[in-house]
Amino acid sequence: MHFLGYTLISTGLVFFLGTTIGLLRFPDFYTRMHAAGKGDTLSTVMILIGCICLVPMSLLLAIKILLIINFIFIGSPTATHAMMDAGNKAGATPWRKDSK
Amino acid sequence: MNTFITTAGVALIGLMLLVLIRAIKGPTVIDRLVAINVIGTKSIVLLLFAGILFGQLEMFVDIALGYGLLNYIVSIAASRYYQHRKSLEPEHSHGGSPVS
Amino acid sequence: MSTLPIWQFDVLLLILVVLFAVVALSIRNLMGAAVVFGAYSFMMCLIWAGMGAVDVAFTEAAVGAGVSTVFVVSTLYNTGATVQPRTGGLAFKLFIGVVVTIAGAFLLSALPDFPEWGASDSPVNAKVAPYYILNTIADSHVPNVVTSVLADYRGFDTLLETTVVFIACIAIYSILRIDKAKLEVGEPAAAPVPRYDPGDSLIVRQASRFMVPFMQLFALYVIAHGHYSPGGGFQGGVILGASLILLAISFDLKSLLRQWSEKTLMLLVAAGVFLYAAVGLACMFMGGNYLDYGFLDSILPGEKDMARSHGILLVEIGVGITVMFSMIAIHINLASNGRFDRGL
Amino acid sequence: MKYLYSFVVLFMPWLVLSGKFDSLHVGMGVLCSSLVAYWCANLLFQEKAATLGGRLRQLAGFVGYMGWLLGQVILANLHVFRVALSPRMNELLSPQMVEFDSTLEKELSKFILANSITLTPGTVTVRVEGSRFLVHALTDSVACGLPGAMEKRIAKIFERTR
Repeated sequence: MHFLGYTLISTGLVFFLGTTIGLLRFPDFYTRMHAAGKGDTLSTVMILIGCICLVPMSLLLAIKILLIINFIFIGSPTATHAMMDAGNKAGATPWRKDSK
Repeated sequence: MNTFITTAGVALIGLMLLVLIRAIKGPTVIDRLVAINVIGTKSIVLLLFAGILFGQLEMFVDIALGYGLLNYIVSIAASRYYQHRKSLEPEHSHGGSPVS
Repeated sequence: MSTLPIWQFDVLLLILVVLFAVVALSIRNLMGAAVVFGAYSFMMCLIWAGMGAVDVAFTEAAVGAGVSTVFVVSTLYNTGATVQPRTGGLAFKLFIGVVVTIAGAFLLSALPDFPEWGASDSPVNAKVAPYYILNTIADSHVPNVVTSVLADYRGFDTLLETTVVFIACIAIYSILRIDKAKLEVGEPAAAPVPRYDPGDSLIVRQASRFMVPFMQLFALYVIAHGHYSPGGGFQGGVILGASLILLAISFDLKSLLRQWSEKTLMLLVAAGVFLYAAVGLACMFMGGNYLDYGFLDSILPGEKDMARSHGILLVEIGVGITVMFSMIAIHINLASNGRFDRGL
Repeated sequence: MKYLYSFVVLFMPWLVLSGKFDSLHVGMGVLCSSLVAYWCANLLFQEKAATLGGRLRQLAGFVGYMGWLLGQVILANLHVFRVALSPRMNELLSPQMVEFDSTLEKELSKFILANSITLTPGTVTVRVEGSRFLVHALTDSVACGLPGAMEKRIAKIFERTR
């Protein structure tokens, strides 16, 4: 159980590293959104599940953390979509392969 | 375990610093918004870490739950701003010529 | 400092906070500044949490993530996010710099007079705090000392703080609210707001559908369990307000106003403060001092200590009602530019 | 009926949140849950025709779907990771907008499809207008695969009312 917790938190951190690099390296707003939307959700969820595995806690507390995960699963893609839509409507310029 | 959590937390804050680069660089407001959204989600994780280190998880879980519920309101409000007013001009961040 | 379990966090977060503040000040687009300032408030919340001040952290979380940035955004929605270039020359900038430096130096010169952070022999920690910590369980059965200090021992402060929220709401209302009839005669009609398109926010609407009920449930939980866990009337009220603001953002302002008419809103804002003050008056009628809930033991269940606990709950509910409806009224005023028809 | 359903749905999380089972706190729970149920019943339960059995079957199907989705999310992250770390990133990327019509009718199933698209590899939903989905795809290969098997899965679980 402990081992699982350590693994999950470390994996979550690695995924968050991937998100960060994606956020910094990707060329335009739309592609950055891909990195942020996916990596953010998964890394947070993984670290939270890792906390459940790692720390001895009561069942109710574990369910509360599962509730947080649930809300992140609903909220994060929605926020991603809202920002994507806003950027698109406001006219963020997409990156094209031949533009460089 | 506490050492591991502390290390993980420090790594998380370090990665948040990297994300901050995106918030500083922009170039548009929506890019900053993406970065801030990621940082907000990671605050939930850091709150839980602080709770584990203090040994009082049940108190910090409530704050994290509140964050999980409220975190995406800002993104949605800001996106709604750009969905209604279609103006997204890249602005210069560091005291350069202000956008008229 | 190094005895704290998480001083590493604190140091790094302090760096982040300063960075966020500098970035927020240097961005020339107000929307960008508002957004980065939201992140500043996230970091402040983490710093409070790192100091172990969970109630303050909770307030910062609820206000920072829930309403403050939304207020700024809805204000900018009606004013525009671009800044005019400053016209003042070098002399003006120098003048500002000198004034700020002198003021900062004065503030810093007062720093050595403070007791060291967490010092056990400082006046606060020597007399007042131990009394609260030792007596709160016996007095009022409230394990969370912060709640009993705020709502019981220092109930006057909290009453006046609630009144401040009430006054803020009234002030914003009286400045921004525009009468429809007057508008037709005097001012030119408002710039045409883009028509609300119901198709464009299906995802947001569906998500809010699931989130809002749980937000409200959580907020009521925060108010009801202020005795045991961090939180209380203020935080719960802000979250309740934020949930309705989310409804207004994701559906539209009209649907919120259909549910809560303008009149009801303002009556409820006043009702919360009234409830708080009335509990205090009731204590006086029962023979005690103002806000001395112990004397309510003949109308509330339980002995004197339990009556204090229930009295705290009552005033927390009052605070919650005022804060919740103030937040909504302020948001509607800011978002619709005082017209109460449509907005962000 | 929807008030009763919402009450039950809200009272269970209250018990989890509260963690105290004495009469005062459970009583406050009943009060608060009914208050929120009164406010929000129209939000939580929008379908009139659905039966209890149908709802429970939907829930069971949804749990299974979540398991499948979690796998997709991990794949999505590996995909982003590979693209972001690749030194030849610009060659891998060919961002494009894809539009397609969905056969789904209910708003709920459209919402789940849109969020699933956001969480699966290489695609993010930009807009849903009526039954038209506007999706931003990261590479050519994922752009061709839309809407994929997801739509059928969702249709199987959510489109039937009873």
